[in-house]
Amino acid sequence: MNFKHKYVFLLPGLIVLIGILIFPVIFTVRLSLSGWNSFNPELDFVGIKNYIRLFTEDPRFWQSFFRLSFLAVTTVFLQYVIGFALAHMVWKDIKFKRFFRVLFLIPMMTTPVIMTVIWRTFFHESLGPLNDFLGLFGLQPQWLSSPGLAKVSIIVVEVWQWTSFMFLLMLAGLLSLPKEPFLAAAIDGASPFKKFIYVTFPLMAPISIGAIIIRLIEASKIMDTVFVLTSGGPGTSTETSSFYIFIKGLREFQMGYAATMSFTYLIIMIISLTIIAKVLTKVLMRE
Amino acid sequence: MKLKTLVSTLVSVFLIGSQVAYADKWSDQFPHIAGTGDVPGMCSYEETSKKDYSGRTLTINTHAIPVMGEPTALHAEQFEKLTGAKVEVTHTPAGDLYSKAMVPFQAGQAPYDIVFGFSNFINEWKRYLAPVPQKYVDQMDGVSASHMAIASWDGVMYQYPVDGDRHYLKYRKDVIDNPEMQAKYKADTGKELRVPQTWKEYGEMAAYFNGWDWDGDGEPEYGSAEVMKKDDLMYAAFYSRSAAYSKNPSTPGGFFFDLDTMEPLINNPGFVEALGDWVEAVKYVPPGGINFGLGDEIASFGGGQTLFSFSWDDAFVAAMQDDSPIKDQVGAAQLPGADHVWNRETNSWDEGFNQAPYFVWGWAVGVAEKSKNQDMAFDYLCFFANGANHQADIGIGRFGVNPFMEEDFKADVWTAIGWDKGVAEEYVKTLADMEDSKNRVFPLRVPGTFQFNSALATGAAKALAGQLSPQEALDEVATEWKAILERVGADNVREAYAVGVKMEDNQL
Amino acid sequence: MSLQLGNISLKPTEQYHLNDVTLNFEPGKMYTILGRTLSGKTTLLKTIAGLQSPDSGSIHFMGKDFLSIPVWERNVAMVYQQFINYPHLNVRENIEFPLKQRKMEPSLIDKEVSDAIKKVGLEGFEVRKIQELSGGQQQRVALARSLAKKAKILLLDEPLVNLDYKLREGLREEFKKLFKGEEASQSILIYASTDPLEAMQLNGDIIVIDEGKILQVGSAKDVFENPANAKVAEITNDPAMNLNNGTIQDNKLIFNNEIQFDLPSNLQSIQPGDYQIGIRATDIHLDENGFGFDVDISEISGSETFLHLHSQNIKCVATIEEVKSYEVNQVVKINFDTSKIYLFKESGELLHSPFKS
Amino acid sequence: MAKIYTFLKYLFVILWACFVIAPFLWAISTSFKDFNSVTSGATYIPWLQFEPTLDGWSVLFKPGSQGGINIVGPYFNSIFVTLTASIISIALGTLAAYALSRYTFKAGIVQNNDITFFFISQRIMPPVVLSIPFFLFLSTLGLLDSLAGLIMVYIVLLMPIAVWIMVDFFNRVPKEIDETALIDGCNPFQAFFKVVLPNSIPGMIVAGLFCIIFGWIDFFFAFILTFTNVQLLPVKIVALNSSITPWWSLSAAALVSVAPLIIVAFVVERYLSKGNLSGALK
Repeated sequence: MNFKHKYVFLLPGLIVLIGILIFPVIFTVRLSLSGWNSFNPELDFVGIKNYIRLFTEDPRFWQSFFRLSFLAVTTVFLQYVIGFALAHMVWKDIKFKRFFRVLFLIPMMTTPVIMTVIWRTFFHESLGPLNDFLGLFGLQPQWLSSPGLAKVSIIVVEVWQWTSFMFLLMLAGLLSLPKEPFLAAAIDGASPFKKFIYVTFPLMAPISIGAIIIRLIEASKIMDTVFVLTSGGPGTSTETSSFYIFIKGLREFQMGYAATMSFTYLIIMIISLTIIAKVLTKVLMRE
Repeated sequence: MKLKTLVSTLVSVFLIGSQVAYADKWSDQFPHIAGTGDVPGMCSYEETSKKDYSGRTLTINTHAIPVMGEPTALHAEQFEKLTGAKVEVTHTPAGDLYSKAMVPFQAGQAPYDIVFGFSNFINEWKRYLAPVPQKYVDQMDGVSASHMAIASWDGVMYQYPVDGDRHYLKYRKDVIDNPEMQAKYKADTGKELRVPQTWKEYGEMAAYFNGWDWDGDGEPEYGSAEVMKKDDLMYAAFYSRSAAYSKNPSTPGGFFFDLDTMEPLINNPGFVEALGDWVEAVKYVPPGGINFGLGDEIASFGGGQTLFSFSWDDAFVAAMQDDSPIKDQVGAAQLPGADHVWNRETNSWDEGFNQAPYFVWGWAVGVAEKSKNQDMAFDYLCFFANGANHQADIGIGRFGVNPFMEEDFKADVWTAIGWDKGVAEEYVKTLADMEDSKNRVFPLRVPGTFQFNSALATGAAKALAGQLSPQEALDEVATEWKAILERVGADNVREAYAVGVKMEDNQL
Repeated sequence: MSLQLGNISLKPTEQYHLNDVTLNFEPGKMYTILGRTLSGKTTLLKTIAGLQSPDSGSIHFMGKDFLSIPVWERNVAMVYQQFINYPHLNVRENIEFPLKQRKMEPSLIDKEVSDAIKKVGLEGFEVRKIQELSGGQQQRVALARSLAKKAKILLLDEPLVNLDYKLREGLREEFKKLFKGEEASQSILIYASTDPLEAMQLNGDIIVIDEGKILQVGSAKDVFENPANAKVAEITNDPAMNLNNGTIQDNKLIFNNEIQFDLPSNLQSIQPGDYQIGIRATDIHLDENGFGFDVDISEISGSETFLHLHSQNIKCVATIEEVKSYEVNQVVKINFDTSKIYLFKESGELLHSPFKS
Repeated sequence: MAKIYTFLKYLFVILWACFVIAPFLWAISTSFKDFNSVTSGATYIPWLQFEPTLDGWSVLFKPGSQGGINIVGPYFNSIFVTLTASIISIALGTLAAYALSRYTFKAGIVQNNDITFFFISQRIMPPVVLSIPFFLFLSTLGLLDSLAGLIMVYIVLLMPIAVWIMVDFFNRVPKEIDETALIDGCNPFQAFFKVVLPNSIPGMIVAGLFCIIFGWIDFFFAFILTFTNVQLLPVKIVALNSSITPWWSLSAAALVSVAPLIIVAFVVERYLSKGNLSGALK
């Protein structure tokens, strides 16, 4: 089908979106070419000075970026595996099916910035329940005060919050799978494991890709968790790109430079996400 | 519930008296000032009630509930009752006060008539703030000299004095003044157990009293609670620990920078040794202490978990609340000193005891220059700080309103609200001594203050986390500071820093 | 009144969907477009309906330029092979939908709808939800909707394939009746199918299409007896006509050194040479003293059995009039009814048909 | 073999359930504590281990002058903004998604997938980046600190989600249905509104739920773009985070803020079980 009417469908949304975004985006780019900071809040023109600074003098940004990549990939991977597993488990016959389903959905409905405060008290090394419990086994892990475990804590919170998102998508996917292939497999007397590998998984590949991409997009903005849980510490060991940008922008008010970082970051993200999408499609769609 | 208990204490303490002494229509109407009744003055309840702002709205951005946030809202409500104005108050976490006001400022907006913040914002904010009109300045006779200076920039007052802050030491009297403990300590270490005179002593004692149950509550106690979390206040803790090592009365002309060369001093041996002490301190803070923010510190010390703590008054006053587990067991003293202080001119240590109180300024409040309600705004602030309110506020720990009026440095103000006499006297003495000190350190208040402090916090945090050695960490900070100087413009910074140095060198 | 397609071409990608199609449809007649899947049947129908616009060519209906009229004003009707109805409407609402759309007045609508429902035999199901109907019934609803419209052009895209055998037979009979009805007499009926048998049974004009090209147009009989070329012969037979290379020389028809026949009388006139030799599966029968062939597959369909056979380079399928299963590689003796042999040139075009006199 | 699997299955599901529920239980217990019972180490059971108090909860409903944050107003603001933005996003998103799923667009190298990605990519930008531009943008429109302004911004946040889900959904609705509608005399608009839309309710419900969730949990923009007139729940709650972090009232607030979304969770689950959603996500 191909009628002129198609534009009437597409354009309202597109125009609204562009209309609202065009200014901010252009402004960001312009800002990134200015020296706007707390002392000199003006759109002067400093050329690509900021970009040079970013690429030559600021390892902290790149460290934060790799830290982000690590966190994003790890959390999303865990969310996918666990979410898929859970969905598969409450998919068919299990007692209290509905109870579990509702329960597993709830975490994604909590406001990260608030829930993380709760988590912070949960991880609190002398007043929190976690170490109180682990204390029974003589353990006192430094959840927030050792560089390694601080990352773990962040991963735990992220996984807690967003596995439910994966869970929802995966469960919905499973529930809408056609019956036939499973009958066929059953007739061939395939083991549950084989059934999963050769029937379920391939059928779930498309939705898996979609879900993973969306989660990667969201995870790449990970910020509230870090902010509340560790403020990027100890040291800089949990600082992620967006948190670093946040510090430069809204704490130190180096707006020009923050814009530079954001813009660069945006480009990198778009490119890498596109690549990831392609790769995933290749890998998961092989079957 | 604190408010109830407190009010009831106030009432119980003053009721009898108040019938006679303070029975005035205002204290009946406003239980908050039951203690004193209205106190005559330009902005007393009496005077304020004569004003009529009905039909107008005053907008205020203040700190989160309760610290500063609660008194702001409370006085706003009273102000509404008295003048008929409508006062809209929003509460913002400490870390965001700066940006919350700065974003609109830079966009040429004034969504808030009144903005609360830290007084070291003054340099960046002053361009957007209206100077305090002379008539208000004239009636501030009670405000201590240093806080008059603090509120002003080169003689012009931009910030209305509502609070006074400084860092000082808090310790557990039930340990330090306890003969048994002193004997035990002497026996085990061969040293005197006393209020620590130097950071080294502080460290030794904290280490000694770390990780065992010395108050018999079944839980282990620890040495010290400090702000080590890399947030917006960590720098203050570090400067407190550095002052004695690097603030040399014989070398005026700058603590953070050499005013002549604008060379950062942050990595000189004085600071490095202080950071070294601090890295040691990680061994004697409670579990997770390396990630403590101010709130955690107050909770930890206030909860009786540690022997020492040093920061703002809030912790101390909170620990003296009626429902505090360690009421009357806390002592106040000036920050510890050092046995030697770095001399940047001779490039060597000057041996001998040195002490330098750190006036990290807390709450400050200004009126937006673009505000259409400046008259109302200043009347509100004046009312906020009037005698009656001030008296009532400083007694409530969670309010975070701390002494800055001469009269606050009298012990009876505090015994009046049920403090132990000894504690009260020690407390006011500490404050008074700091006022009188001639070797004070004032925080940085220059263009890019946030960048400098943030860079420092990042470096120090790396050292505390063991990522870098103190020297490496501070060298990194120094390099970063140079970069910032370049970006912001060394001359801009010098010009602003000169003002602070004048105060440090007692020329203001 | 007629519908003329002139040199219609549609070439979205490399290969054609429609390749220079020129056709002429007369009202009151039924046309069967016969072709394999993906041969362009559906595209052709959608082009006529107006869902697809061709890259080039013209469509005229009743003299008007049809291409300039958008689909929703063309007043055609179409039934898909998937049972397409409006899931949110019940049976009656489904059928009256197009009429309401055309602002027909209510009284008339009711009449038309009831008629349609009667015709397709869905009385009593008026208020059922679509999901509550069997496939056959769903397709009847779709059918009723297109009938009620009284469209001048009725397009049926393999409407029966997704139904089981029995239903298919039944419905097909009804189709024929339905479209014999007088109202149909002014409308053009175009029926797309992959099934030669169906095409024959419907017994309208047959349009053989392959790879977007029209290969032959003619009556069922004509196309069946005289396929224009080998392709047509394959498409119009199920199982497809057996085609093997053979040679005619000195009065022999030679498949290979083993399988040779004396040239049947009706082929005497043919020049010696190499040809494609076609013979229908039904013209091959078991014969004790015939040639030995190995069985590749044997499949039972209804009352018949299809034997897929080979002997050296010769492959063929035979239809056996009995239900019997054969072992793979089992040797069967068969013979060819040589009088039913077709000859095609190397190029594929028909040289000789047994029905030509 | 099967037995072991079942056992592991239950084990894992139950363990995860505990993990999910733990912070809530902790929050519930904490919400009844006060400064002293918090600072005296981790405790769980009221009366037994600590003296429960309602301070944490009462703070949420008292005015600031009594040391409270009155969340009632913000609560309704949040609901209003979230719902309005969600509805608009769904409306526009659904239309766009339909176009992208049914029609082919081509402008130079730009094709449907690119347009779809453009929509979704709006979520890549870290909020902090957009805050200042949005601030200036809204201030020039005079929409700062207004519900309208927030709604505009939220549309940018939510429409991508709507588009993403609806494109997937429409790709699974047989296009023959639309074609039949066209053949039956509907122009493309009528075809969409009379036929496609009524059959897209499940998809739109999912999209709606997602929008509501992502709108409800936003903190950053609400924080930057509002001052006194408009206060949203998360911002109000975070304002509890004073120099002394009041675990008790924060816990209470957290629980209060989750409450309405738990209903959403039940709705989602019901649709899942009915299978309505299944077609819609995937």
